[in-house]
Amino acid sequence: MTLEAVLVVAAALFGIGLYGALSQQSFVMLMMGLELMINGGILALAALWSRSAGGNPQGQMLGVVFMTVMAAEMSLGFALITSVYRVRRADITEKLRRLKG
Amino acid sequence: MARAGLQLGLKQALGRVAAGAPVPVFAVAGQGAREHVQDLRLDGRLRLVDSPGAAMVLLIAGGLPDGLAEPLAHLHDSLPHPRATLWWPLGAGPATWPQQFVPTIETRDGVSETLQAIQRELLRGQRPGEPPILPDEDPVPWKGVGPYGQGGTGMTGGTPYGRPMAELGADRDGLRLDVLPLRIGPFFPRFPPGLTLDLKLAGDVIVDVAPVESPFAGAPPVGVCRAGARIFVDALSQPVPVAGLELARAREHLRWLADALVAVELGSLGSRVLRLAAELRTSDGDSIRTLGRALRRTQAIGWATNGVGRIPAAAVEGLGAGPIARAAGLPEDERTHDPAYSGLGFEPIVQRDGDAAARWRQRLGEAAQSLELAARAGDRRTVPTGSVESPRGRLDGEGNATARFLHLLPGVLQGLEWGDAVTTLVSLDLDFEEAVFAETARAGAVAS
Amino acid sequence: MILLGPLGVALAVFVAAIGAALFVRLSGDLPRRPVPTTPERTPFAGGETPAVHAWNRYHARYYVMALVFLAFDMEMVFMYPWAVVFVREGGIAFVEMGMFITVLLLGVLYAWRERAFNWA
Amino acid sequence: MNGLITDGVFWLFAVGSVVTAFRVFRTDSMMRAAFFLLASFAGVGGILALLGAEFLGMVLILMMAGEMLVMAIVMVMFMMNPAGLNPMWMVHQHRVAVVAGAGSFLALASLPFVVDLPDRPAPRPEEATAELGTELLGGSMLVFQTAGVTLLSAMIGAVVIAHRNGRFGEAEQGSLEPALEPPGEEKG
Amino acid sequence: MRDYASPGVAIVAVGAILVAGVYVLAVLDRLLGMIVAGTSIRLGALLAEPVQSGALLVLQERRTTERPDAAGWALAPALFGGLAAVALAMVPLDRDIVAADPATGFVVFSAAIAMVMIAIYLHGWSPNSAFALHGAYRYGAQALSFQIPFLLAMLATALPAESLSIVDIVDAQKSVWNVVREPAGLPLYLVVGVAVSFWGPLNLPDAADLAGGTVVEDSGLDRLLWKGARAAMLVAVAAMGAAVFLGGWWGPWLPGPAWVVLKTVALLVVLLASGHLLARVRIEQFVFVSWVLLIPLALLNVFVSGALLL
Repeated sequence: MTLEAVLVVAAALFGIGLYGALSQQSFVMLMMGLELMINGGILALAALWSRSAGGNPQGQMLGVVFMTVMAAEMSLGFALITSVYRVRRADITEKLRRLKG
Repeated sequence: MARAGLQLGLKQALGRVAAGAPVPVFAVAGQGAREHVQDLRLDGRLRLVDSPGAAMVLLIAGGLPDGLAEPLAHLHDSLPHPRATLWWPLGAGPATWPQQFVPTIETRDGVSETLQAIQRELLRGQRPGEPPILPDEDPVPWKGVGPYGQGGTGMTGGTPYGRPMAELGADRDGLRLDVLPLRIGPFFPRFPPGLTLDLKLAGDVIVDVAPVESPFAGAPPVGVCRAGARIFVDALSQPVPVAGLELARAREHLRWLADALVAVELGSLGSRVLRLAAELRTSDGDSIRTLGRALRRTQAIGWATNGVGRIPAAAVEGLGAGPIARAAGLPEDERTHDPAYSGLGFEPIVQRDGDAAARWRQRLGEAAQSLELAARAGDRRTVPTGSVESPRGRLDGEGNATARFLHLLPGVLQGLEWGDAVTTLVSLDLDFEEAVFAETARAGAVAS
Repeated sequence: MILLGPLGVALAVFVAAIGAALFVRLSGDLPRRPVPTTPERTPFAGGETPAVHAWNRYHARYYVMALVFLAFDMEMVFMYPWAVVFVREGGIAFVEMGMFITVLLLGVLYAWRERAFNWA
Repeated sequence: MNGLITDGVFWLFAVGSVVTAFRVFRTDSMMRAAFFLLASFAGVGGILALLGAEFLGMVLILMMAGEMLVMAIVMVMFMMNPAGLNPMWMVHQHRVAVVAGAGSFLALASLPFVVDLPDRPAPRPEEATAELGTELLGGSMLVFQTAGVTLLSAMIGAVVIAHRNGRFGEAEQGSLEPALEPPGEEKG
Repeated sequence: MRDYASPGVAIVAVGAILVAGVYVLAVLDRLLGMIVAGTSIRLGALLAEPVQSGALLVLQERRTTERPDAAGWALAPALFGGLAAVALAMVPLDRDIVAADPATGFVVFSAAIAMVMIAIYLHGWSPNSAFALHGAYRYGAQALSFQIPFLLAMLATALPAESLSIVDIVDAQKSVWNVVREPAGLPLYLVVGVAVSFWGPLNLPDAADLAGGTVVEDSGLDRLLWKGARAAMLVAVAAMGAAVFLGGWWGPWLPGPAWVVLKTVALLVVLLASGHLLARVRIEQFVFVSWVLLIPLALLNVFVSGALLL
């Protein structure tokens, strides 16, 4: 379990997340992509904290902040999805664009 | 070979152990069977279960009209293998469902023993489990249709795997999400026998509800009148002892309570109530009052029922809805018109709130009051006037309180969460059997 | 297993329990049985057959509460390490966490006022 | 030997995490998608614990269990055909997305081999939780309090945006929008 | 480095305790039910019944529905059981008798409790049956409401120990048990403990008004595993309560493990009795009370017990 190996895994998670966030039409699936990107970020952060930053507690702190950001993002994201669905009955991005234009 | 032998040996050993287990029974109560099925709960040799998946034996008690044959066949086929069926006629006529599945027996004590014997034989392989009754047909042919042969078209269309998907519908929350159409009954364990509801659910909230006409209603009786209701039906046409009538009323209320307690997860307390009902004496008024206090402590009259299913007095005025009306504050009671009661100083008890808790309190109060009346009644007899106050309200040749109340049900249940809806429904104490026999009694009176 | 330590043991217990349960379930299917017929596979609705699939866009009436939960639950992440150093750090820990929680409770208070904890 | 087992467990988590992450976008059922994502998070949580960030790993699993349940609930609410009874394929600009995903993976994965990362392992992972606590109350106090305010605004924002103030009355009063005319006495 | 047993020993020990615990729970529950019902108690039948009913379920075939999520259906009871096993593995029988005592044992236990909601949601979702689905969503509401009070009620016990390890938490109770230090802690923990394994008044997902809820379509081994896992979870909750609130192995005269068992059984009796003595709570009410009453109360408990420590 080398540092490089962990970072490659983190990169893979980030890449899949990016793919999902760009390709998915549905809002909720799009958010799953974002979550996965943050997931990869947390992993990379922890790997660097453990192997390269000498266990600096700020590294962990940053991990906690990532999680907080994720929670806030999800909370607001879902609220927006609900609101958009309520007002425009749109559940995929294209519908929203069409309604706007 | 050795492995097969080991498997067989293990199976036999387990079978010997399991043979002594309480028999899991899914019981269907037809006409004349409600009390009998209820009393099975007191028998340690059996366990009444709520879904066919949990059962080993399907017990059909009393008479069931033809209209129930198909749901019954579905129910039968839902039991896991190995399964068996037992018909307990209780004086009912011949059954309309496939006879080969249904050995019959008569007496009360025989039931548990027969059920145990059936279980033993099933587990030891001496008796083959019953094959399905219904043919292996899909509700809609779907195999091979659609892009993956799953039977659907597009993303939401078609009948994937034999059924369509639910469709969008309006909702009070402004979110247009799916509305699930669902028909529940007639053997749903929390519903009174014979009740089937056509529901539309958005999430767990009832958007729309319509009672399906009961297979009991409008058909001639297919069994004998159940013991608890008989005296009230008799009182329509002939004088009956007030003491006996009131004792029967208290007993009916307690039997209702035993069922209602199961619905709020207090089954063990329900068994205690059931035993009290079976051995009820006119001197048991204190036991009922103690019970009332216990129910308040357990919060059965409390957080489980407070404010649930409120029915305003105006909605039920003049319906003769008995305890439902009195729980809402209407002093409607047929007994006030009966000269036999006026000498007893009878005053109807009433509550104010009209919610499920009020109905629970109302029935407990009435049970205690009935015992007092029975103690004071001596050998007074009722005067038949063509209508009787049954434990559910006014009973006459036209029908009973349930029949008259049924059209209000949608208004009462709409907008309730499913659990609250069941609590409400249970607190109403609907009964489709009473009316059938009341009509027969009237027909008999006209004929003679 | 030295490096994995107690968490490794917990993982082993977890995997073993899941494995055992799945094994028991699978071994119960070992004797070949006839395929159940369609009526035998009907979901239970009291004897009637369902008209549509039960899976639907389920209107979870508590979705606003769920969103409040998402944010409020995060407070636990901060409270765990806080609890460990609480006695060491003393008053400052008390005050800081007190501020943090008070701020979050304002959110709960607001959600209560907006009836977010009632069925939509 | 010990290193071997640790490596084995790591690769198990790593492969599991990546495969489930990929499956999120390759399953028809929304419920499965949400729980695949949870599995991916749980795998990462396991790797975090292996790296010595035990607290962070476990807390990630703890938090994600709740978040993914909410995710599943919301997905089932707002996705048509949530159980994937019919095949689901709702993507756009697919080729671009694949290229971007693969490209970002290659770029990021090559970074540790290109950049020379210092080799300074964490000295006392068992003290990590306490260190985090001290950091929280000391050096990162402002971050901590800011997180509180952020969460508060997220909560209030979510309630404001998602909630519909009972325009049609309370939950316990009828579930249909009221009729235009006042309701009759008793309608069937 | 923290204490732990070798994996083989831990698996066997936790498995044995789990099975024994489930059996004791089944007997106790039945006994309490008989006392409340007022039935005469025959000891032989009482002791044999759980085994007999278990054997019966083993011999019954599994049911399936028209188009279930078969993998989810298989996984849910196994996951639930696995989580109960992990939760139980965190409970020390004595200072040096523990299956695993990670430095974050407390968080591991909480994570197991949090994952339970996934197992139950999965179990209710999988059969594609209306009653099961409603059960799943009810537990969703229930779980999202009790999660925070549960974690907070337990968290207060970590303050005096200055550690998230369960052994340390028990160790810190040598002079005063946590039940005395934070009086609101144990009642809160028991309320949410009942909710976690959905027993009695908080049996909302598998409720009688849903004809069994998430378990409605299960038969045979499915049903056995599900009921077993649920009972195991209740045992784990009681055992953890005994450890973090009632001082675990601390106590006069008897050896440590005996105390742990005694305290666990005592808590089990309280938890099980609630099932026979309290009516089912309405879900909407539970959500409301959890957020408006239990969470502030749990926070108050944390801060008051913290203030007393300073």
